[in-house]
Amino acid sequence: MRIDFIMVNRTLVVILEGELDHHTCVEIRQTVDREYQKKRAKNLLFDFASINFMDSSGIGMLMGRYRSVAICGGEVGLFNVSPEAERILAMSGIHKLMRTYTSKEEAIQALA
Amino acid sequence: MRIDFIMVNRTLVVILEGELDHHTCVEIRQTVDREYQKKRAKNLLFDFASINFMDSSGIGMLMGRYRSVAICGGEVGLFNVSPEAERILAMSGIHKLMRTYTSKEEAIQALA
Amino acid sequence: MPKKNSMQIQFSSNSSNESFARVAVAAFVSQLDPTMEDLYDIKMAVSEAVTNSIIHGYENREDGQICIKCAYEDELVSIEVIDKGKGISDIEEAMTALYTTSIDEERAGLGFTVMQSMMDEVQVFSEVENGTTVKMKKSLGVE
Amino acid sequence: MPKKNSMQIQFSSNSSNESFARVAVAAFVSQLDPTMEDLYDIKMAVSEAVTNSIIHGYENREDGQICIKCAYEDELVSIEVIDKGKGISDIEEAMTALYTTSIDEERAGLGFTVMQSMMDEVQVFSEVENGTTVKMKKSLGVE
Ligand SMILES: Nc1ncnc2c1ncn2[C@@H]1O[C@H](COP(=O)(O)OP(=O)(O)O)[C@@H](O)[C@H]1O
Ligand SMILES: Nc1ncnc2c1ncn2[C@@H]1O[C@H](COP(=O)(O)OP(=O)(O)O)[C@@H](O)[C@H]1O
Repeated sequence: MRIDFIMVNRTLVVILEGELDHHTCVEIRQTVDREYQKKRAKNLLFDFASINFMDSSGIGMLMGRYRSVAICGGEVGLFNVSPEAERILAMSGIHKLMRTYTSKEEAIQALA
Repeated sequence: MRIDFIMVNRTLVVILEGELDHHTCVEIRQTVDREYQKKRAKNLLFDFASINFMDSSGIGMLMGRYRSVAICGGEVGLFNVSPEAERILAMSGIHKLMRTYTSKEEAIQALA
Repeated sequence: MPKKNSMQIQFSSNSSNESFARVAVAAFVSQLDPTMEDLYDIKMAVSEAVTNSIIHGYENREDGQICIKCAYEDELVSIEVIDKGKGISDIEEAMTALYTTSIDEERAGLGFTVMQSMMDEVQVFSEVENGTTVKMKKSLGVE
Repeated sequence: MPKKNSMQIQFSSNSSNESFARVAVAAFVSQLDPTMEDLYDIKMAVSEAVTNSIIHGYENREDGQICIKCAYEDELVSIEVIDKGKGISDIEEAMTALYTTSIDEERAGLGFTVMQSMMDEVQVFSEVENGTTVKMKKSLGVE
């Protein structure tokens, strides 16, 4: 699992590379939460382009981030979501809590 | 395992794609021998560009082809050999029986 | 290609083995030349069952053993994920969507729901203090 | 990453499982983040041992069982390939380079030579009519 960050305005962009399962989500959760606090970010935006596997642990991780970001008045967004990842996102009903954007630019603008 | 053939003069070029182990070598042996006879070829030239694994079964398969081709007065050659495949080829001493060429063109010319 | 084959893997309840389990099952099922989508479905279902054994069955202890039995006959793949962990007292309740007993872990309560939606058949056998077996079946190339 | 982990796989002596065995062991050893070369070496050694069990141990019958035990502790990987096949009467002779008992199969007689050159240590235990166990060890990242 590789995790990279870019800060755009008050949105922390999280670039994930690898497989989203229970094992990697434990690491992602810690690393993202630390960076979110350190950067005093408002919103979280996940780049899913290099996610080549995801199970329901990924849903749990996203819901967890939604809860902590909501406390700070921020939003969570996703972009570059593959059709495979989209299937489990749709199944989980998580779209009620966070939007999937078609591009980074669109997301940054919407979250600003 | 995918096996493709091109006939150039009297040399049958065998393009292999996949892993060379005991399981796939059984298939390769049958397919190559059949095509060699059908095409009345003299030489056999293996393109190793898309071989991503090879163990000693590959050596046995090459030695077997060497024997049947030698009976018909032909030669066996290899090209596009990766450093990994080269290690086991060198270990086996098979270079005494067949040459590794740097390109298809060089091989075709030498075998003509 | 053989039209009948079976294998079995055993490993400790260490979360880094979740990925190993998926890859091993996928490598085996690949012998049937499945579609990418079928393979992804099977990896998801295996991942959910193995994760449950680690988190719930063994409550994150790393010294438990998990066994996966995998077999196919023609296009029918069957997979069993077996743990000797704490077991489930009410299986029906556990299989309800969004139901989870985890508090500190961030669980969505969707593990069984994913298994059921990815596979054609999911059966759960469990005995409290004696472990859980999840049996799943999927016919490849069938909608 | 755990610095100690173990797994075990069992499968029938079908030659299409040679590839499955390599992938499963490689997926497990990958937890240690090995170099591509070390991983390739291990795949070769496993492939040779499993092929021997299929061809020689079970003489190409597909109903035999092969077991691979794999473990690591820090950087030391150990792999056992076990069959219950016909066994080897003279292990020293069998391990000689270019020695082979195959006639119809095209064998180079290099299986054990490859295992020894890819791994740091190779031990063979065998009993006629009772099977063969090949134990191999390799320290990752060591020349
Ligand atoms: N192997 C298992 N051993 C013990 N309990 C289990 C096991 N698998 C599932 N459970 C129980 O069933 C519940 C629902 O499981 P699941 O649908 O996968 O959701 P989640 O894993 O997100 O909690 C779990 O919270 C747990 O209480
Ligand atoms: N698992 C095994 N069971 C029985 N005999 C074996 C086994 N492994 C190796 N042998 C014997 O040792 C010989 C040498 O093996 P090897 O060096 O791998 O060469 P090859 O497989 O090309 O014959 C084999 O020909 C066989 O007689």
